[in-house]
Amino acid sequence: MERVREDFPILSKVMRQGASLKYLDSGATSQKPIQVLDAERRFYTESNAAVHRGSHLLAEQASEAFESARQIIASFIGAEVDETIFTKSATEALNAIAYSFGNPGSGRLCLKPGDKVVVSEMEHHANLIPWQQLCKRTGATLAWFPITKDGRLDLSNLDEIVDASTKVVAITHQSNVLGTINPLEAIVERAHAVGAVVVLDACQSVPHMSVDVKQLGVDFLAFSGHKALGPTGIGILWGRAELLDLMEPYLFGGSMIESVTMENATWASAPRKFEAGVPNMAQAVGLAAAVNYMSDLGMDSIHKHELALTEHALNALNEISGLTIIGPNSMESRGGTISFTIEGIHPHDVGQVLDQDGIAVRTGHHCAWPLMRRFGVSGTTRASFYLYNTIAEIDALAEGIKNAQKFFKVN
Amino acid sequence: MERVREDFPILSKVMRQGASLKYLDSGATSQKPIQVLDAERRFYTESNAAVHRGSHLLAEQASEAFESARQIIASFIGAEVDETIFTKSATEALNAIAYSFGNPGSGRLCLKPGDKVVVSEMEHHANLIPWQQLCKRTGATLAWFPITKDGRLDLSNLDEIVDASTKVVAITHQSNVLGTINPLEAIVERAHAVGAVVVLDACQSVPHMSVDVKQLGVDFLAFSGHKALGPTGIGILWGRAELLDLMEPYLFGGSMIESVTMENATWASAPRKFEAGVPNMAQAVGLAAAVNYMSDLGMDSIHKHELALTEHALNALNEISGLTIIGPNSMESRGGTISFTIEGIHPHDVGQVLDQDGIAVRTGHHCAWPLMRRFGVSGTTRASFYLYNTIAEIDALAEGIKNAQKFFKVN
Amino acid sequence: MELESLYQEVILDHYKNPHHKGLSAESDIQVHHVNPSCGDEITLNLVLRDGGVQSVTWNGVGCSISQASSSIMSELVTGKPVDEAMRVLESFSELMASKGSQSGDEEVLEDAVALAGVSKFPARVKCALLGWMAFKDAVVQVNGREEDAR
Amino acid sequence: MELESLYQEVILDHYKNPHHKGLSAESDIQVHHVNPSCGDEITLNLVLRDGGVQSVTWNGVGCSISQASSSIMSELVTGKPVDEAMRVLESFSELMASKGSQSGDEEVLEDAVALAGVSKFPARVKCALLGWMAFKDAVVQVNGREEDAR
Ligand SMILES: Cc1ncc(COP(=O)(O)O)c(C=O)c1O
Ligand SMILES: Cc1ncc(COP(=O)(O)O)c(C=O)c1O
Repeated sequence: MERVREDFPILSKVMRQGASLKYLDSGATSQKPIQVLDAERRFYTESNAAVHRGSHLLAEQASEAFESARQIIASFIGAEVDETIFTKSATEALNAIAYSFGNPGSGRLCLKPGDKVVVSEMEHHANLIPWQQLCKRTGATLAWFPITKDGRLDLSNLDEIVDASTKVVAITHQSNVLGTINPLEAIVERAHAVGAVVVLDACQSVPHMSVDVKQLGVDFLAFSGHKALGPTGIGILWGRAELLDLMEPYLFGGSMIESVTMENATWASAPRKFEAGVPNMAQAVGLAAAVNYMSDLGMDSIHKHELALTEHALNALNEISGLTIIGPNSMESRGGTISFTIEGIHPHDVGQVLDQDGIAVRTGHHCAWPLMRRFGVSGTTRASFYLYNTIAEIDALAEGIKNAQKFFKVN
Repeated sequence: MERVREDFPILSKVMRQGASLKYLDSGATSQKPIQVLDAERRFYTESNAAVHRGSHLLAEQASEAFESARQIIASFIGAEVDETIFTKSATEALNAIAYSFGNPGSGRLCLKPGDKVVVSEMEHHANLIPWQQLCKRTGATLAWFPITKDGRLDLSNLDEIVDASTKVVAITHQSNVLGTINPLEAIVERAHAVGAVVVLDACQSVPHMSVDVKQLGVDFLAFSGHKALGPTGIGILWGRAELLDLMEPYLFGGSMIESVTMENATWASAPRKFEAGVPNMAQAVGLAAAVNYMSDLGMDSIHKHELALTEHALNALNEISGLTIIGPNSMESRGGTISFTIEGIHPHDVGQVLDQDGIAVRTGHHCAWPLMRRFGVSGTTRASFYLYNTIAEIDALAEGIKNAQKFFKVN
Repeated sequence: MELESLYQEVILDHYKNPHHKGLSAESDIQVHHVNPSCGDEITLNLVLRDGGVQSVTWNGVGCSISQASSSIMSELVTGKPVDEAMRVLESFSELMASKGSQSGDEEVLEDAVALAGVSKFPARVKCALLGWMAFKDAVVQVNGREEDAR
Repeated sequence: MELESLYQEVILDHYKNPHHKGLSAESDIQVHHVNPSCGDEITLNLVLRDGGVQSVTWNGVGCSISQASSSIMSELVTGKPVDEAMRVLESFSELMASKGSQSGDEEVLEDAVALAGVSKFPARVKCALLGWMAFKDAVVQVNGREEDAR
């Protein structure tokens, strides 16, 4: 992991007052290695043309580049290639599923009054509001797993919450606030026992650990490219072939059709059905390069590196008086995202002082407002780690927090 | 216009058998100048962070880059900055409007049984199927302007087609098949007289001529970045502020909210309301660079250049016996897109022979299947021009067509 | 020149004079297939008798490759036991997927080996397969019906 | 060091000892504003009397900048004619939009000039404006009601 930093030009950027950048905000978006930028540029300068539509050589090469990107990304998550759909983001992927589940054309997958959707209190807004809206459209009801005070899913009422009326369980793999890695096995087992599908928000897991859709046993999975070393403007929606088959598309236009008259249209099969229009070709190629970059390092090495950083960080932060970790305060089932509060200093002010030293953290509700209410805070400061982070950066974080306490005279 | 070719590295690519590339497929997607690729790379290597969410310096710089991109693009089409929304494509922009118009939360903009949506028989699938689906969801009916045999909108029944029940008129500015530029004035006037909104598909106009939303008097406009020298994975949705205000969003998630509980959410105002999730930041910055590139050349010079190419092409093609132009066969109200058929040779085969000489054209139905039926053809061959094309490339096209006729022994 | 290797004389002949084109009055089944990326279509009538392909007739619009390929296909499968016809189809599909690396088994594919060059042009492979996929679909549907009847 | 120019003593004082914090029992109007990007909130009670601001009281959670700014704002506008209070607000908005290029008119803005440094940090401008925008909204709503009543 030592040499990876050279692949990320931005990491040598000089920040305010000559400070070096310590980027601890990969949970929001990751930085990109030069290999990803080069892959995108190569697409534009060597094979840019609209895919799937032309018989000329450039169009052939563009299609080849785009479809091999799909293949690479599918293999990376253990999926079939035709089950792997390019969207613009994880947000779009989750909304796409919710729209399908509200369309009567999706047959038995379409929700109706009396049906239930289950989420959790730690969901990102992107895996909460689409379901609220789906319930509003269909008359289904929304229920959720509460969160324990150490930031775990409270599954004590699993069988009551996921009951026979449940059609969808939509849950995050790893919390973008707490770092908690959720125990999927019990949830998947119960959901399938009652005939519900499981939608996994894997935004915070796919970039950081080995994820295999078949092994997890889920039915749908979404993640964003930009959090996984890839370009902005791309996400992945994966779904089981037999479910994608049943589902109505939600974006309509070119390339997703089988035939069209003025009054009617029929659809191509997946993945095409869910990719209306000229797709985000360069971004797909860029994300494939990102995936190759991670595979070359090995997801297990990446995960190990991040766990080492996290353990070091927990130790360092726990030594600071007045600091409270929001989320699991141990290494058990957690990833490299740590949220905390500092007594007497608002997260915004903590972030500002850290920024002065080039330390980039996130502050606020992290698009998980209900979770903030659960913990009775208006926001937290969050540090999140990735493969390019170092122990020294974490020491700088701890030091920075102490400086903030000195500055605001709270310690 | 002579020197622009140097800015497009792909144009010097060597094709099959040593032929040089003659790229006559910009109607599908345009090539990108190096300035656009450099702007995207600069974003990634100097200011990549999630916008709008962080108080650290990188996040500030990313927000600044993203929001000034919005400003540049808004000015380019004469729009207000808060009316200018980033989508992934024109397809997404058009679908977004259609979803809003099917959501009861959008109040008087929501369609109901008895309401009418008017399109034309020359629409791209992206400006047809979303309206078919909206009608299906709401019980509204779809009507359309027919096309005359020289490829013009038949507006002889304008007042009957756009009647008092009409709520939406969705029309293309320039046909992606015929090259026809549609007369908007009469349509806009009639639509507004009956209280309907006008949605303009400007995919084929914004890249090629000066477009000012206020002057056109339309209510919504959509175009794609990738056809306008910009990156893939970005499009623009423009709408009048007072209409955007009424409209419900269609993608739900982070950054588009005002407040969120487990059961409910309220929305931020436009443009934020329509941009859920971490946006396509690098692509927005790239599209702004593309817009600057066009502005520097001047839209009028670009348009003049393309008209000269088109006139030359019409003359050259009309000399070929057995060739039929599908669409306007004169320079009146038309842009640089020419569709044609060759007696005795299927478009696929024409395209193949041309490809052999490095001439990239598009063949097939061009995502306008109903229009093909109108002209009784299964497809056409289409050549489409942009600022980097030359007279010599058009001569090569004419020569290539004659070669195809020789090869297939039809002349 | 690559063009001649793609458009061999055999192909142009079949294109100009397609065999079995024109739909039979009767059939066990009629199928309709389209190539959504270009709009080409084929309608195909199939008659099976005693486990063999008694007749394949078709109509449709398409490029030289799709027309010639449909013509060659119908020549090839007519009169063959269904099993054997399906093996020919397999062999042809494999050739089309070979990206120019195979030249095809002339014993099995006869005139269809002339289409080997198509496999170098990914965008044209679908054209060459249009008629074959329609035939396959027709066989599957007839067999399905018989299973249902049992 | 930039940090001190952002967090001037005046600000830290108002933060530790905010003025007019704690909602009045009665009010002409109560408004609630949030900063959606960070979740900070303010509830503000306004009492107008004879064309003047009789009382502004507020409660809420927020960072030092938003708390200090709300405290300073309520000090500044209380007792002023509404017109004049709105002019102070204009002047403050302008200062916040200045990206560090203005230092603010001390005659008009008094303690609020201490917030000039905030304008260099775009992400914090919203914090500084939270209370002011709530006040503005409250005034607009009361005036709107009076118009309606006419
Ligand atoms: C007229 C027209 N409308 C809509 C579209 C759809 O654009 P996109 O595929 O970029 O979403 C296109 C291009 O394919 C077009 O030419
Ligand atoms: C857990 C989780 N889900 C969903 C999202 C939404 O991802 P995006 O904004 O890339 O669509 C994020 C990131 O913001 C996330 O952390």
